[in-house]
Amino acid sequence: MDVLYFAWVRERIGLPREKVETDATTVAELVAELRRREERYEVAFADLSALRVAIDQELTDFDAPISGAREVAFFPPMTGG
Amino acid sequence: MDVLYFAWVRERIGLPREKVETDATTVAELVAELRRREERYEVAFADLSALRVAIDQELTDFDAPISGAREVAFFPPMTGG
Amino acid sequence: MRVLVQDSPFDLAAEMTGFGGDGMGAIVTFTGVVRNNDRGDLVAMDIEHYPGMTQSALTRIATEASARWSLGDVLVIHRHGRLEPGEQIMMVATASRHRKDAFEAAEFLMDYLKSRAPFWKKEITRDSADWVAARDEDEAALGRW
Amino acid sequence: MRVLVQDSPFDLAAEMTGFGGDGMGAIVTFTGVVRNNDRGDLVAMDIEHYPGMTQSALTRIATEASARWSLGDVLVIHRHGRLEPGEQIMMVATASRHRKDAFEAAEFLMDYLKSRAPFWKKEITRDSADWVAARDEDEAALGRW
Repeated sequence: MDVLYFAWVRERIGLPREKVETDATTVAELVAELRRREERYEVAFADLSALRVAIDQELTDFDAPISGAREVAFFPPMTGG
Repeated sequence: MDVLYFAWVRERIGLPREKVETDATTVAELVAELRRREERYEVAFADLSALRVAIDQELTDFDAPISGAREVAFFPPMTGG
Repeated sequence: MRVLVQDSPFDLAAEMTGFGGDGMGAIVTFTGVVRNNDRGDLVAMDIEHYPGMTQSALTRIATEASARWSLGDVLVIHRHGRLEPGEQIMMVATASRHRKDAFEAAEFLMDYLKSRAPFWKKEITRDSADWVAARDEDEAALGRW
Repeated sequence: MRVLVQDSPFDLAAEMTGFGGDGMGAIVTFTGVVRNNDRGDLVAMDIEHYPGMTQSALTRIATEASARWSLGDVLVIHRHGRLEPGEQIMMVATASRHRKDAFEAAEFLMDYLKSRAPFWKKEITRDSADWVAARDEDEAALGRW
Protein backbone atom coordinates (compact mmCIF):
# COMPACT_ATOMS: atom_id res chain seq x y z
CA MET A 1 0.00 0.00 0.00
CA ASP A 2 1.04 3.63 -0.48
CA VAL A 3 1.72 5.58 2.69
CA LEU A 4 1.73 9.37 2.31
CA TYR A 5 3.01 12.08 4.64
CA PHE A 6 2.20 15.76 4.61
CA ALA A 7 3.46 18.97 6.25
CA TRP A 8 5.74 18.39 9.28
CA VAL A 9 5.09 14.64 9.22
CA ARG A 10 6.61 14.59 5.73
CA GLU A 11 9.52 16.72 6.90
CA ARG A 12 10.26 14.57 9.95
CA ILE A 13 10.10 11.33 8.04
CA GLY A 14 11.98 12.86 5.15
CA LEU A 15 9.85 11.70 2.25
CA PRO A 16 6.39 12.41 0.85
CA ARG A 17 5.33 8.84 0.14
CA GLU A 18 6.54 5.26 0.17
CA LYS A 19 5.35 1.73 -0.53
CA VAL A 20 4.81 -0.28 2.64
CA GLU A 21 4.26 -4.02 2.90
CA THR A 22 2.48 -4.77 6.13
CA ASP A 23 0.35 -7.31 7.98
CA ALA A 24 -1.14 -4.59 10.16
CA THR A 25 -4.94 -4.72 10.26
CA THR A 26 -5.60 -1.23 11.64
CA VAL A 27 -4.05 2.20 11.28
CA ALA A 28 -2.80 1.97 14.87
CA GLU A 29 -0.99 -1.27 14.11
CA LEU A 30 0.56 0.26 11.01
CA VAL A 31 1.76 3.20 13.09
CA ALA A 32 3.28 0.86 15.71
CA GLU A 33 5.08 -0.99 12.95
CA LEU A 34 6.44 2.22 11.42
CA ARG A 35 7.57 3.51 14.82
CA ARG A 36 9.71 0.41 15.29
CA ARG A 37 11.54 1.04 12.02
CA GLU A 38 13.70 4.07 12.66
CA GLU A 39 13.92 7.02 15.00
CA ARG A 40 12.53 9.49 12.46
CA TYR A 41 9.28 7.50 12.40
CA GLU A 42 9.33 7.27 16.20
CA VAL A 43 9.64 11.08 16.33
CA ALA A 44 6.99 11.72 13.70
CA PHE A 45 4.43 9.44 15.34
CA ALA A 46 5.30 10.23 18.98
CA ASP A 47 2.03 12.03 19.68
CA LEU A 48 -0.96 10.56 17.84
CA SER A 49 -3.26 13.25 19.22
CA ALA A 50 -1.33 15.70 17.00
CA LEU A 51 -1.94 13.58 13.91
CA ARG A 52 -4.79 12.90 11.54
CA VAL A 53 -5.16 9.97 9.16
CA ALA A 54 -6.98 9.39 5.87
CA ILE A 55 -7.60 6.04 4.21
CA ASP A 56 -8.10 6.20 0.47
CA GLN A 57 -8.45 9.97 0.75
CA GLU A 58 -11.13 9.98 3.43
CA LEU A 59 -10.55 11.12 6.99
CA THR A 60 -10.83 8.33 9.50
CA ASP A 61 -9.65 7.20 12.96
CA PHE A 62 -6.57 5.36 14.13
CA ASP A 63 -8.60 2.28 14.98
CA ALA A 64 -9.96 2.01 11.43
CA PRO A 65 -9.20 -1.23 9.55
CA ILE A 66 -6.75 -0.93 6.65
CA SER A 67 -7.38 -4.18 4.86
CA GLY A 68 -7.90 -3.43 1.19
CA ALA A 69 -6.67 0.15 1.53
CA ARG A 70 -4.67 1.45 -1.42
CA GLU A 71 -3.48 4.64 0.26
CA VAL A 72 -3.00 5.70 3.89
CA ALA A 73 -2.01 9.31 4.60
CA PHE A 74 -0.71 10.87 7.81
CA PHE A 75 -0.68 14.60 8.49
CA PRO A 76 -1.16 17.22 11.20
CA PRO A 77 -4.54 18.89 11.84
CA MET A 78 -5.49 20.82 8.74
CA THR A 79 -5.10 24.58 8.52
CA GLY A 80 -6.92 25.57 5.35
CA GLY A 81 -9.14 28.54 4.71
CA MET B 1 -42.52 72.72 10.76
CA ASP B 2 -42.15 70.41 7.75
CA VAL B 3 -44.15 67.21 7.86
CA LEU B 4 -43.02 64.49 5.44
CA TYR B 5 -44.77 61.35 4.28
CA PHE B 6 -43.26 58.29 2.61
CA ALA B 7 -44.46 55.12 0.84
CA TRP B 8 -48.15 54.35 1.37
CA VAL B 9 -48.52 57.14 3.93
CA ARG B 10 -47.51 59.56 1.18
CA GLU B 11 -49.92 57.93 -1.24
CA ARG B 12 -52.88 57.99 1.16
CA ILE B 13 -52.35 61.60 2.16
CA GLY B 14 -51.61 62.53 -1.42
CA LEU B 15 -48.51 64.62 -0.97
CA PRO B 16 -44.88 64.06 0.02
CA ARG B 17 -44.49 67.04 2.39
CA GLU B 18 -46.27 70.07 3.75
CA LYS B 19 -45.77 72.94 6.19
CA VAL B 20 -47.82 72.52 9.36
CA GLU B 21 -48.46 75.18 12.01
CA THR B 22 -49.29 73.43 15.25
CA ASP B 23 -49.43 73.83 19.02
CA ALA B 24 -48.98 70.07 19.48
CA THR B 25 -46.25 69.22 21.98
CA THR B 26 -45.77 65.55 21.08
CA VAL B 27 -45.88 63.45 17.91
CA ALA B 28 -49.09 61.81 19.17
CA GLU B 29 -50.76 65.22 19.56
CA LEU B 30 -49.64 66.19 16.07
CA VAL B 31 -51.12 62.98 14.69
CA ALA B 32 -54.40 63.60 16.52
CA GLU B 33 -54.53 67.10 15.03
CA LEU B 34 -53.83 65.83 11.51
CA ARG B 35 -56.49 63.13 11.84
CA ARG B 36 -59.12 65.75 12.60
CA ARG B 37 -58.33 67.59 9.37
CA GLU B 38 -59.63 65.36 6.60
CA GLU B 39 -60.52 61.77 5.97
CA ARG B 40 -57.32 61.00 4.04
CA TYR B 41 -55.32 61.82 7.18
CA GLU B 42 -57.76 59.81 9.29
CA VAL B 43 -57.17 56.84 6.94
CA ALA B 44 -53.39 57.23 6.82
CA PHE B 45 -53.03 57.44 10.59
CA ALA B 46 -55.73 54.92 11.51
CA ASP B 47 -53.28 52.34 12.85
CA LEU B 48 -50.27 53.85 14.58
CA SER B 49 -48.73 50.40 15.14
CA ALA B 50 -48.25 50.25 11.36
CA LEU B 51 -46.38 53.55 11.33
CA ARG B 52 -42.94 54.83 12.26
CA VAL B 53 -41.90 58.39 12.95
CA ALA B 54 -38.66 60.34 12.67
CA ILE B 55 -37.98 63.79 14.13
CA ASP B 56 -35.24 65.72 12.39
CA GLN B 57 -34.25 62.54 10.55
CA GLU B 58 -33.88 60.34 13.61
CA LEU B 59 -36.25 57.50 14.45
CA THR B 60 -38.25 58.13 17.58
CA ASP B 61 -41.52 57.27 19.34
CA PHE B 62 -45.00 58.73 19.13
CA ASP B 63 -44.75 60.17 22.62
CA ALA B 64 -41.58 62.12 21.73
CA PRO B 65 -41.76 65.94 22.18
CA ILE B 66 -41.76 67.97 18.96
CA SER B 67 -40.95 71.41 20.31
CA GLY B 68 -38.12 72.85 18.25
CA ALA B 69 -38.41 70.14 15.59
CA ARG B 70 -37.78 71.31 12.04
CA GLU B 71 -38.97 68.13 10.34
CA VAL B 72 -41.30 65.30 11.33
CA ALA B 73 -41.62 62.32 8.99
CA PHE B 74 -44.19 59.52 8.96
CA PHE B 75 -43.75 56.24 7.14
CA PRO B 76 -44.44 52.51 7.32
CA PRO B 77 -41.89 50.05 8.75
CA MET B 78 -38.81 50.15 6.58
CA THR B 79 -38.06 47.46 4.02
CA GLY B 80 -34.50 48.12 2.90
CA GLY B 81 -31.78 45.63 2.19
CA MET C 1 -15.70 53.49 5.98
CA ARG C 2 -17.71 54.29 2.87
CA VAL C 3 -21.48 54.73 2.67
CA LEU C 4 -23.05 55.34 -0.72
CA VAL C 5 -26.70 56.00 -1.55
CA GLN C 6 -27.27 56.13 -5.27
CA ASP C 7 -29.68 55.32 -8.09
CA SER C 8 -26.92 54.11 -10.43
CA PRO C 9 -25.61 50.52 -10.48
CA PHE C 10 -22.48 49.59 -8.56
CA ASP C 11 -19.63 47.30 -9.51
CA LEU C 12 -18.76 44.74 -6.83
CA ALA C 13 -15.35 44.16 -8.36
CA ALA C 14 -14.42 47.83 -8.50
CA GLU C 15 -15.62 48.35 -4.95
CA MET C 16 -13.58 45.42 -3.69
CA THR C 17 -10.32 46.55 -5.31
CA GLY C 18 -8.08 47.60 -2.45
CA PHE C 19 -10.84 47.01 0.09
CA GLY C 20 -9.67 45.90 3.51
CA GLY C 21 -6.09 47.00 3.40
CA ASP C 22 -3.06 45.69 5.22
CA GLY C 23 -3.42 43.02 7.82
CA MET C 24 -7.02 42.10 7.10
CA GLY C 25 -7.29 38.37 6.49
CA ALA C 26 -11.04 38.06 6.07
CA ILE C 27 -13.41 39.88 3.74
CA VAL C 28 -17.15 39.20 3.68
CA THR C 29 -19.56 40.67 1.16
CA PHE C 30 -23.31 40.49 0.97
CA THR C 31 -25.08 41.49 -2.25
CA GLY C 32 -28.84 41.88 -2.45
CA VAL C 33 -30.40 41.20 -5.84
CA VAL C 34 -33.97 41.92 -7.01
CA ARG C 35 -35.53 38.51 -7.27
CA ASN C 36 -38.72 37.70 -9.06
CA ASN C 37 -41.82 37.03 -7.01
CA ASP C 38 -43.37 33.58 -6.66
CA ARG C 39 -45.73 34.21 -9.60
CA GLY C 40 -42.81 35.25 -11.78
CA ASP C 41 -44.53 38.42 -12.98
CA LEU C 42 -42.40 41.07 -11.33
CA VAL C 43 -41.71 43.97 -13.69
CA ALA C 44 -39.65 46.08 -11.32
CA MET C 45 -39.01 46.98 -7.72
CA ASP C 46 -39.44 50.67 -7.00
CA ILE C 47 -37.33 51.76 -4.05
CA GLU C 48 -38.28 54.97 -2.28
CA HIS C 49 -36.05 56.51 0.35
CA TYR C 50 -35.86 59.51 2.68
CA PRO C 51 -33.02 61.48 1.13
CA GLY C 52 -32.16 63.64 4.12
CA MET C 53 -32.04 60.72 6.49
CA THR C 54 -30.70 57.80 4.44
CA GLN C 55 -27.02 58.65 4.43
CA SER C 56 -26.93 59.45 8.13
CA ALA C 57 -28.91 56.34 9.08
CA LEU C 58 -26.57 54.09 7.08
CA THR C 59 -23.51 55.86 8.48
CA ARG C 60 -24.81 55.35 12.00
CA ILE C 61 -25.32 51.63 11.38
CA ALA C 62 -21.83 51.27 9.87
CA THR C 63 -20.30 53.22 12.76
CA GLU C 64 -22.06 50.97 15.26
CA ALA C 65 -20.68 47.89 13.48
CA SER C 66 -17.16 49.36 13.59
CA ALA C 67 -17.53 49.97 17.32
CA ARG C 68 -18.73 46.46 18.07
CA TRP C 69 -16.31 44.46 15.95
CA SER C 70 -12.68 44.85 15.07
CA LEU C 71 -12.97 45.93 11.44
CA GLY C 72 -10.34 47.22 9.05
CA ASP C 73 -12.94 48.50 6.61
CA VAL C 74 -16.69 48.76 6.08
CA LEU C 75 -18.61 49.52 2.91
CA VAL C 76 -22.35 50.03 2.49
CA ILE C 77 -24.02 50.78 -0.85
CA HIS C 78 -27.79 51.04 -1.24
CA ARG C 79 -29.60 51.97 -4.43
CA HIS C 80 -32.99 53.60 -4.86
CA GLY C 81 -35.31 54.08 -7.82
CA ARG C 82 -36.62 51.53 -10.26
CA LEU C 83 -34.74 48.21 -10.36
CA GLU C 84 -35.55 45.23 -12.54
CA PRO C 85 -35.30 41.55 -11.60
CA GLY C 86 -31.65 40.49 -11.51
CA GLU C 87 -30.36 43.97 -10.70
CA GLN C 88 -28.25 44.50 -7.62
CA ILE C 89 -30.06 46.52 -4.92
CA MET C 90 -27.38 46.89 -2.29
CA MET C 91 -24.20 45.48 -0.86
CA VAL C 92 -22.22 45.52 2.32
CA ALA C 93 -18.60 44.50 2.79
CA THR C 94 -16.55 44.04 5.93
CA ALA C 95 -12.85 43.38 6.42
CA SER C 96 -11.34 42.03 9.60
CA ARG C 97 -8.35 40.04 10.82
CA HIS C 98 -10.58 37.06 11.55
CA ARG C 99 -13.56 35.58 9.80
CA LYS C 100 -15.87 35.60 12.81
CA ASP C 101 -15.77 39.39 13.13
CA ALA C 102 -16.20 39.90 9.38
CA PHE C 103 -19.22 37.56 9.21
CA GLU C 104 -20.93 38.88 12.33
CA ALA C 105 -20.48 42.51 11.35
CA ALA C 106 -21.89 41.86 7.86
CA GLU C 107 -24.94 40.11 9.32
CA PHE C 108 -25.43 42.92 11.81
CA LEU C 109 -25.27 45.49 9.00
CA MET C 110 -27.83 43.54 6.98
CA ASP C 111 -30.22 43.10 9.90
CA TYR C 112 -30.14 46.82 10.67
CA LEU C 113 -30.35 47.87 7.03
CA LYS C 114 -33.50 45.79 6.63
CA SER C 115 -35.42 47.44 9.44
CA ARG C 116 -33.71 50.71 10.39
CA ALA C 117 -32.65 52.37 7.13
CA PRO C 118 -35.37 54.52 5.53
CA PHE C 119 -36.08 52.54 2.35
CA TRP C 120 -39.42 51.23 1.17
CA LYS C 121 -39.90 48.73 -1.64
CA LYS C 122 -42.85 48.67 -4.00
CA GLU C 123 -43.40 45.61 -6.12
CA ILE C 124 -44.54 46.51 -9.63
CA THR C 125 -46.19 43.77 -11.69
CA ARG C 126 -48.10 44.09 -14.94
CA ASP C 127 -51.38 44.35 -13.02
CA SER C 128 -50.47 45.76 -9.65
CA ALA C 129 -48.19 47.90 -7.53
CA ASP C 130 -47.95 46.91 -3.89
CA TRP C 131 -45.77 48.06 -1.05
CA VAL C 132 -43.71 45.22 0.34
CA ALA C 133 -44.73 44.54 3.94
CA ALA C 134 -42.07 44.46 6.62
CA ARG C 135 -41.51 40.93 7.88
CA ASP C 136 -41.80 40.14 11.58
CA GLU C 137 -38.71 37.96 11.32
CA ASP C 138 -36.66 40.92 10.09
CA GLU C 139 -37.66 42.94 13.13
CA ALA C 140 -37.03 39.91 15.35
CA ALA C 141 -33.54 39.49 13.86
CA LEU C 142 -32.45 42.70 15.62
CA GLY C 143 -32.97 40.99 18.95
CA ARG C 144 -29.80 38.96 18.63
CA TRP C 145 -27.45 41.95 18.64
CA MET D 1 -21.73 24.03 -7.76
CA ARG D 2 -18.10 24.75 -8.63
CA VAL D 3 -15.04 23.65 -6.68
CA LEU D 4 -11.63 24.80 -7.84
CA VAL D 5 -8.22 23.91 -6.44
CA GLN D 6 -5.46 25.86 -8.13
CA ASP D 7 -2.12 27.57 -7.63
CA SER D 8 -3.03 30.53 -9.84
CA PRO D 9 -4.82 33.65 -8.58
CA PHE D 10 -8.57 33.99 -8.95
CA ASP D 11 -10.68 37.00 -9.85
CA LEU D 12 -13.57 37.60 -7.46
CA ALA D 13 -15.34 39.76 -10.02
CA ALA D 14 -15.10 37.23 -12.84
CA GLU D 15 -16.26 34.44 -10.54
CA MET D 16 -19.25 36.47 -9.41
CA THR D 17 -20.44 37.32 -12.93
CA GLY D 18 -23.63 35.37 -13.41
CA PHE D 19 -23.25 33.67 -10.05
CA GLY D 20 -26.50 32.80 -8.32
CA GLY D 21 -28.86 32.90 -11.22
CA ASP D 22 -32.56 33.53 -11.35
CA GLY D 23 -34.54 33.97 -8.19
CA MET D 24 -31.60 34.26 -5.82
CA GLY D 25 -31.93 37.45 -3.78
CA ALA D 26 -28.91 37.04 -1.52
CA ILE D 27 -25.27 36.43 -2.37
CA VAL D 28 -22.58 36.11 0.30
CA THR D 29 -18.87 35.87 -0.40
CA PHE D 30 -15.96 35.24 1.92
CA THR D 31 -12.43 35.93 0.72
CA GLY D 32 -9.39 34.88 2.70
CA VAL D 33 -6.28 37.01 2.27
CA VAL D 34 -2.72 36.30 3.42
CA ARG D 35 -2.17 38.74 6.24
CA ASN D 36 1.14 39.65 7.74
CA ASN D 37 2.05 38.22 11.13
CA ASP D 38 2.20 40.32 14.29
CA ARG D 39 5.90 41.00 13.84
CA GLY D 40 5.32 42.19 10.28
CA ASP D 41 8.09 40.02 8.85
CA LEU D 42 6.10 37.48 6.83
CA VAL D 43 7.72 36.79 3.48
CA ALA D 44 5.20 34.25 2.22
CA MET D 45 2.72 31.61 3.19
CA ASP D 46 3.47 28.22 1.67
CA ILE D 47 0.34 26.14 1.27
CA GLU D 48 0.71 22.39 0.91
CA HIS D 49 -2.24 20.20 0.03
CA TYR D 50 -3.11 16.56 -0.62
CA PRO D 51 -3.82 16.59 -4.37
CA GLY D 52 -5.81 13.37 -4.55
CA MET D 53 -8.05 14.30 -1.66
CA THR D 54 -8.46 18.06 -1.85
CA GLN D 55 -11.03 18.29 -4.64
CA SER D 56 -13.20 15.52 -3.21
CA ALA D 57 -13.02 16.90 0.34
CA LEU D 58 -14.08 20.37 -0.84
CA THR D 59 -16.82 18.91 -3.02
CA ARG D 60 -18.13 16.93 -0.06
CA ILE D 61 -18.25 20.06 2.11
CA ALA D 62 -20.02 22.03 -0.63
CA THR D 63 -22.50 19.19 -1.20
CA GLU D 64 -23.24 19.06 2.51
CA ALA D 65 -23.91 22.82 2.54
CA SER D 66 -26.28 22.43 -0.43
CA ALA D 67 -28.14 19.69 1.41
CA ARG D 68 -28.53 21.69 4.60
CA TRP D 69 -29.52 25.06 3.17
CA SER D 70 -31.62 26.13 0.23
CA LEU D 71 -28.91 27.35 -2.12
CA GLY D 72 -29.11 28.37 -5.75
CA ASP D 73 -25.36 28.18 -6.19
CA VAL D 74 -22.14 27.41 -4.32
CA LEU D 75 -18.56 28.22 -5.25
CA VAL D 76 -15.37 27.19 -3.48
CA ILE D 77 -11.88 28.17 -4.65
CA HIS D 78 -8.75 27.31 -2.69
CA ARG D 79 -5.21 28.04 -3.80
CA HIS D 80 -2.01 26.23 -2.89
CA GLY D 81 1.68 27.02 -3.30
CA ARG D 82 3.56 30.13 -2.29
CA LEU D 83 1.43 33.19 -1.55
CA GLU D 84 2.67 36.58 -0.45
CA PRO D 85 1.02 38.95 2.05
CA GLY D 86 -2.01 40.60 0.48
CA GLU D 87 -2.66 37.73 -1.94
CA GLN D 88 -6.01 36.00 -1.93
CA ILE D 89 -5.85 32.44 -0.57
CA MET D 90 -9.39 31.24 -1.06
CA MET D 91 -12.99 32.23 -1.44
CA VAL D 92 -16.44 30.81 -1.00
CA ALA D 93 -19.69 32.19 -2.38
CA THR D 94 -23.27 31.19 -1.71
CA ALA D 95 -26.50 32.29 -3.36
CA SER D 96 -29.92 31.82 -1.82
CA ARG D 97 -33.37 33.36 -1.85
CA HIS D 98 -32.86 34.72 1.65
CA ARG D 99 -29.90 36.20 3.45
CA LYS D 100 -30.02 33.87 6.44
CA ASP D 101 -29.37 30.77 4.33
CA ALA D 102 -26.63 32.46 2.32
CA PHE D 103 -24.81 33.66 5.45
CA GLU D 104 -25.14 30.40 7.37
CA ALA D 105 -24.00 28.27 4.45
CA ALA D 106 -20.96 30.50 3.87
CA GLU D 107 -19.97 30.26 7.53
CA PHE D 108 -20.47 26.51 7.49
CA LEU D 109 -18.25 26.20 4.41
CA MET D 110 -15.54 28.29 6.06
CA ASP D 111 -15.65 26.36 9.33
CA TYR D 112 -15.31 23.05 7.51
CA LEU D 113 -12.67 24.32 5.10
CA LYS D 114 -10.54 25.41 8.06
CA SER D 115 -10.44 22.03 9.75
CA ARG D 116 -11.54 19.36 7.27
CA ALA D 117 -9.94 20.23 3.94
CA PRO D 118 -6.39 18.87 3.50
CA PHE D 119 -4.37 22.09 3.40
CA TRP D 120 -1.43 23.01 5.62
CA LYS D 121 0.04 26.48 5.90
CA LYS D 122 3.70 27.19 6.53
CA GLU D 123 4.72 30.70 7.53
CA ILE D 124 7.95 31.78 5.87
CA THR D 125 9.80 34.72 7.40
CA ARG D 126 13.32 35.93 6.69
CA ASP D 127 14.65 33.81 9.56
CA SER D 128 12.23 30.95 9.95
CA ALA D 129 9.73 28.59 8.40
CA ASP D 130 7.06 27.29 10.76
CA TRP D 131 3.95 25.25 10.23
CA VAL D 132 0.87 27.13 11.35
CA ALA D 133 -0.73 25.30 14.27
CA ALA D 134 -4.40 24.42 14.10
CA ARG D 135 -6.43 26.55 16.50
CA ASP D 136 -8.68 24.93 19.09
CA GLU D 137 -11.34 27.52 18.33
CA ASP D 138 -11.44 26.44 14.68
CA GLU D 139 -12.09 22.84 15.71
CA ALA D 140 -14.63 24.03 18.28
CA ALA D 141 -16.44 26.06 15.58
CA LEU D 142 -17.58 22.80 13.96
CA GLY D 143 -19.65 22.06 17.04
CA ARG D 144 -22.31 24.57 16.12
CA TRP D 145 -23.38 22.80 12.92
